[in-house]
Amino acid sequence: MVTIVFLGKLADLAGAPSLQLAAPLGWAGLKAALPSALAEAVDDPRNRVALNGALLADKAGLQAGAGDEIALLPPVSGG
Amino acid sequence: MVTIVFLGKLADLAGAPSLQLAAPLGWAGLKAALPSALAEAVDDPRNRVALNGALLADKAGLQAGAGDEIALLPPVSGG
Amino acid sequence: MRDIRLLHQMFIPGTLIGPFTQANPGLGGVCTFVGEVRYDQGVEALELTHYEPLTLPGMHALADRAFGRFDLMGLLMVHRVGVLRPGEPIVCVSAAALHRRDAIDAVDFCMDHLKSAAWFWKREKRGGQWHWIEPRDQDHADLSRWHEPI
Amino acid sequence: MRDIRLLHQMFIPGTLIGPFTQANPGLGGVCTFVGEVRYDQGVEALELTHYEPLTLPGMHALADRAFGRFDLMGLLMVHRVGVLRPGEPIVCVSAAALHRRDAIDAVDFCMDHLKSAAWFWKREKRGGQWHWIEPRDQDHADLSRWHEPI
Repeated sequence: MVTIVFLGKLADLAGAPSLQLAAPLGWAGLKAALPSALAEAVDDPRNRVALNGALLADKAGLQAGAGDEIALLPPVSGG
Repeated sequence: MVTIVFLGKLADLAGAPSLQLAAPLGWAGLKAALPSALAEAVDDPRNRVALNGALLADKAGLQAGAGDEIALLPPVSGG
Repeated sequence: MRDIRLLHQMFIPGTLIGPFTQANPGLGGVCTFVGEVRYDQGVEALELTHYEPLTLPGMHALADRAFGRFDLMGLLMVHRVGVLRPGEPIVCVSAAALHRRDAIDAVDFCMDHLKSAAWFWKREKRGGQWHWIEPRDQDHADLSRWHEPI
Repeated sequence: MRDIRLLHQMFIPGTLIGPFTQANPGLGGVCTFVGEVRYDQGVEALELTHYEPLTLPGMHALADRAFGRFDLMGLLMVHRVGVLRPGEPIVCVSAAALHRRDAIDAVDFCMDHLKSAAWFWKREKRGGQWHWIEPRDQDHADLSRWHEPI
């Protein structure tokens, strides 16, 4: 399984802080597995993606295997 | 009498932190009453003069009466 | 002396600053900034969420950059996470250096970056409801002072 | 809350900062700079002379300008006079404000002016001999950051 972690307001949209999806998982597969409002939100270029704690320069290149953790990160809040 | 206060290295040159001179006292009279090395030093434009705690814009205009305090102030030390 | 921490409980800045100053003997100056949760109209609480694999490493990377950019003897950078009440300290950055300019500028640099580029998500509770805090344009302006991209 | 003082005895900054912070409820941030006498090669002691009718009024005038220039809730400005040993605190400036930029900039502003435009004469003892410390060009450069004459 792959763990998907939602941060900030994406956790509200997801209705949960995290969920598990079957491995392997790419960007298209991830979006397909999410409710459409959430899939649309994570596509917003301001929302970043990290795989096992490393930020991805290109979300579309996501390739997660069993035991990996994907984090979906909205922009950080203002000071 | 007029009190003359020497600050910083002017106190070293004067050999004392202060001295008393007869009132009234103007700039020429003050310099004439000081040892020549000290008179020359206080003439340096970097050295300021205060009368009763108020800086003088023009030293030459100094006019001190009985009970007044003249302070001779070298530039402040660096931070 | 380098002390970078996320704290999950209320802290008293003075209990950190004293030991930090003592741990940097020979310093010329120490500059400290402490931020507190403001009593903004109607705000009952502030919650900070972090993401473990990014937030603390990000603070360490920021500390590395501060040490690279300024001539520092020590740097303390402590940030709260969890639920905070108005008046509670939320962040404390302290820099010790031989010269005051390095200490002051390092604190300014770390605060600008912590506020706008560190991985914290904040929401505040007003009237019993939680509201997410959005990014601010001012934060981008703050970062641009350091001639760096976000 | 405004607290401007010349101190003739050793002080512990933490004993000033805690009460100062408490005295400004609702602050967003407090920035503090503490300067200490450095352990410079061979320096045994530092003596600061002040001139009563100018020095403290000058610090108050500087505080007035800081309050005029920055949006401050409180300002603490404490400076030692007399003989100090290496490692002793010599100056402590703390500014409380709603926003961090005002607090940090006010401390920076006050330090630059205290260091170069306040009425203190300093001499240091090396090898048993006292030596006066001259003005520094760097101090003029520091002041010019604020677009003001010395």
